[in-house]
Amino acid sequence: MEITFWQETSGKPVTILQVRGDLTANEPLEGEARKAFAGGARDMVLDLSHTPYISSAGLRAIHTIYMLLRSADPVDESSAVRDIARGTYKSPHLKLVKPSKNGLKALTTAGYDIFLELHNSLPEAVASFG
Amino acid sequence: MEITFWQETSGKPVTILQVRGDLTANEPLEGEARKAFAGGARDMVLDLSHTPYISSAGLRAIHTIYMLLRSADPVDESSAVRDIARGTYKSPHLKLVKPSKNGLKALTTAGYDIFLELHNSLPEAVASFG
Amino acid sequence: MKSLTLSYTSATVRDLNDIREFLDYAVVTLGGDEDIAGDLVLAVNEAVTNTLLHGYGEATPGPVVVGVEADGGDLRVRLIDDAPRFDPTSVPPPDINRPLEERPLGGLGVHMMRQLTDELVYHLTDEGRNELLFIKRGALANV
Amino acid sequence: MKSLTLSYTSATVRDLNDIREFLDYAVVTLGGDEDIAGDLVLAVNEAVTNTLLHGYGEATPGPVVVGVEADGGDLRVRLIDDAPRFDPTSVPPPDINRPLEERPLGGLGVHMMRQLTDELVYHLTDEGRNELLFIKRGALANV
Ligand SMILES: Nc1ncnc2c1ncn2[C@@H]1O[C@H](COP(=O)(O)OP(=O)(O)O)[C@@H](O)[C@H]1O
Ligand SMILES: Nc1ncnc2c1ncn2[C@@H]1O[C@H](COP(=O)(O)OP(=O)(O)O)[C@@H](O)[C@H]1O
Repeated sequence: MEITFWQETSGKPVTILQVRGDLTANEPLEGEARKAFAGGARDMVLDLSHTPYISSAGLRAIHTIYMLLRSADPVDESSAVRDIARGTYKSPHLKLVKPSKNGLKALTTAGYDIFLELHNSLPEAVASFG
Repeated sequence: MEITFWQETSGKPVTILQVRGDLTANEPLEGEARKAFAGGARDMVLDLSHTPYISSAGLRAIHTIYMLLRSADPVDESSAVRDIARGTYKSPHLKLVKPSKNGLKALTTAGYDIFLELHNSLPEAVASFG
Repeated sequence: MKSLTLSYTSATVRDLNDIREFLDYAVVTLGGDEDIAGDLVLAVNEAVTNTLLHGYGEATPGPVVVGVEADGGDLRVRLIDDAPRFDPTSVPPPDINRPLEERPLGGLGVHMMRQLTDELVYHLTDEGRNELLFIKRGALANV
Repeated sequence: MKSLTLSYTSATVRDLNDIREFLDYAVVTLGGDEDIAGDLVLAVNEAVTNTLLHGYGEATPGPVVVGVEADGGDLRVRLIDDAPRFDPTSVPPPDINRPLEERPLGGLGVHMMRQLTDELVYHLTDEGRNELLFIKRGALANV
């Protein structure tokens, strides 16, 4: 597994975390995300389009990043609670680019596809931050 | 395994037996050779360049074809005996086009490479009949 | 019945990659399709990971046997280890309908094993080994 | 030690293709190179063919187990069957220096098994099964 991150700053600054290879451990990805977060990143795209395989450790990393970004947005808390109650809430600060079929299986089995936005491409995911 | 045979008649008529795929049974190849022989074929090239794998059953087929062609050339018998004694005899009526590394292993393990001409290409093998 | 087995006298997490590749190879060789293979790779990878991390402990390698069996139309993966007795089917399922902020981290491995198989059967062998069966029914219907 | 095993309760000559593919896969997975794999595929294919044709008889399927084991630097293939007791290492070697016209047809299978391995060991197991070991020494020296 190889993880790269960079920023897109044409619109709102968005940090892209790109995973290449199987996502079977949580530490490396969490580490990179924490580094980006420490550097000020508050909106992230996790690009899983080059990730054939995601294990539960990979899911844990995604969950951790979600919570990290969530923790930095107290304003968001109240509207989130409302949207969650309505079943319309999707994380505004973390978006995913769709993994392969097997990777997707892991996400849906865990119910993550319901609570995280999945995009078909990286540009689409970046643009979704508006 | 797929076996095709055809004749080249620009010079001396030569029958080409081409094997595609693993040579792991003796009957199909022997059958085709007998058919060609019954049709008058007396000089043959066995093209093994598309044969990744040769088993002892394949070696048996080669041996059988060799004996078949040998049986039709009584004139040859005496000079053969002389050349065999000298260690310079190679079958004048059956030539092989070299198989892959693994196929070659089977031939050399059986010592067939000493008694049968091996050529690097089909045109070379056909031309060797003069 | 036809089966393929991969055995280690002392496996570690570094072997997980090979185990996943073996599972994919074995399922396809036995006539399962890539979809079935994908499910079983995901499910069994979780179980072997648990054996290595929770069962033996990360620093301690131990025996692991992964067998893939074709039995009629069914495909079965048999996972055997010598770690302390542990029955994953006794782990309560997580509530995956709750939003992420209300869920504990982790605890999804056993859930994936269950979801991705038709049946997950645990039993302790006569020799006191953990044996876990992952069953896919009718996976070989077209063979 | 790491090993991969392919088992059949009733194998036939139609399974030889899969057995060769399995051997190639297993040798490479255990760290052997393509050359070693090629030798073992050739050698073991001959033995399994003999088991099926001479041991059980062409029309009768029977159990066959092919195990590939990494043990230190050595690579071993273990072939087990339930056919009548037969020790291939007792077959006299053919004289491959004689020209083809002076040789009998066939009789090269066991010769190939011997030539393509460093050691070929037969033994009858306690359960009365034929067990044939194909050993390649130092095949994994670089692992
Ligand atoms: N082989 C095992 N031996 C002992 N305990 C285990 C084993 N497998 C799982 N467990 C326990 O069950 C829990 C749930 O496992 P799992 O669903 O895979 O999630 P996770 O491993 O992410 O915690 C683990 O946290 C662990 O406490
Ligand atoms: N598993 C077996 N059971 C009984 N007889 C066998 C077995 N394997 C080999 N043989 C005998 O040994 C002989 C030599 O075998 P081999 O060298 O493989 O050549 P081939 O099979 O071409 O005759 C066979 O012809 C057969 O009589």
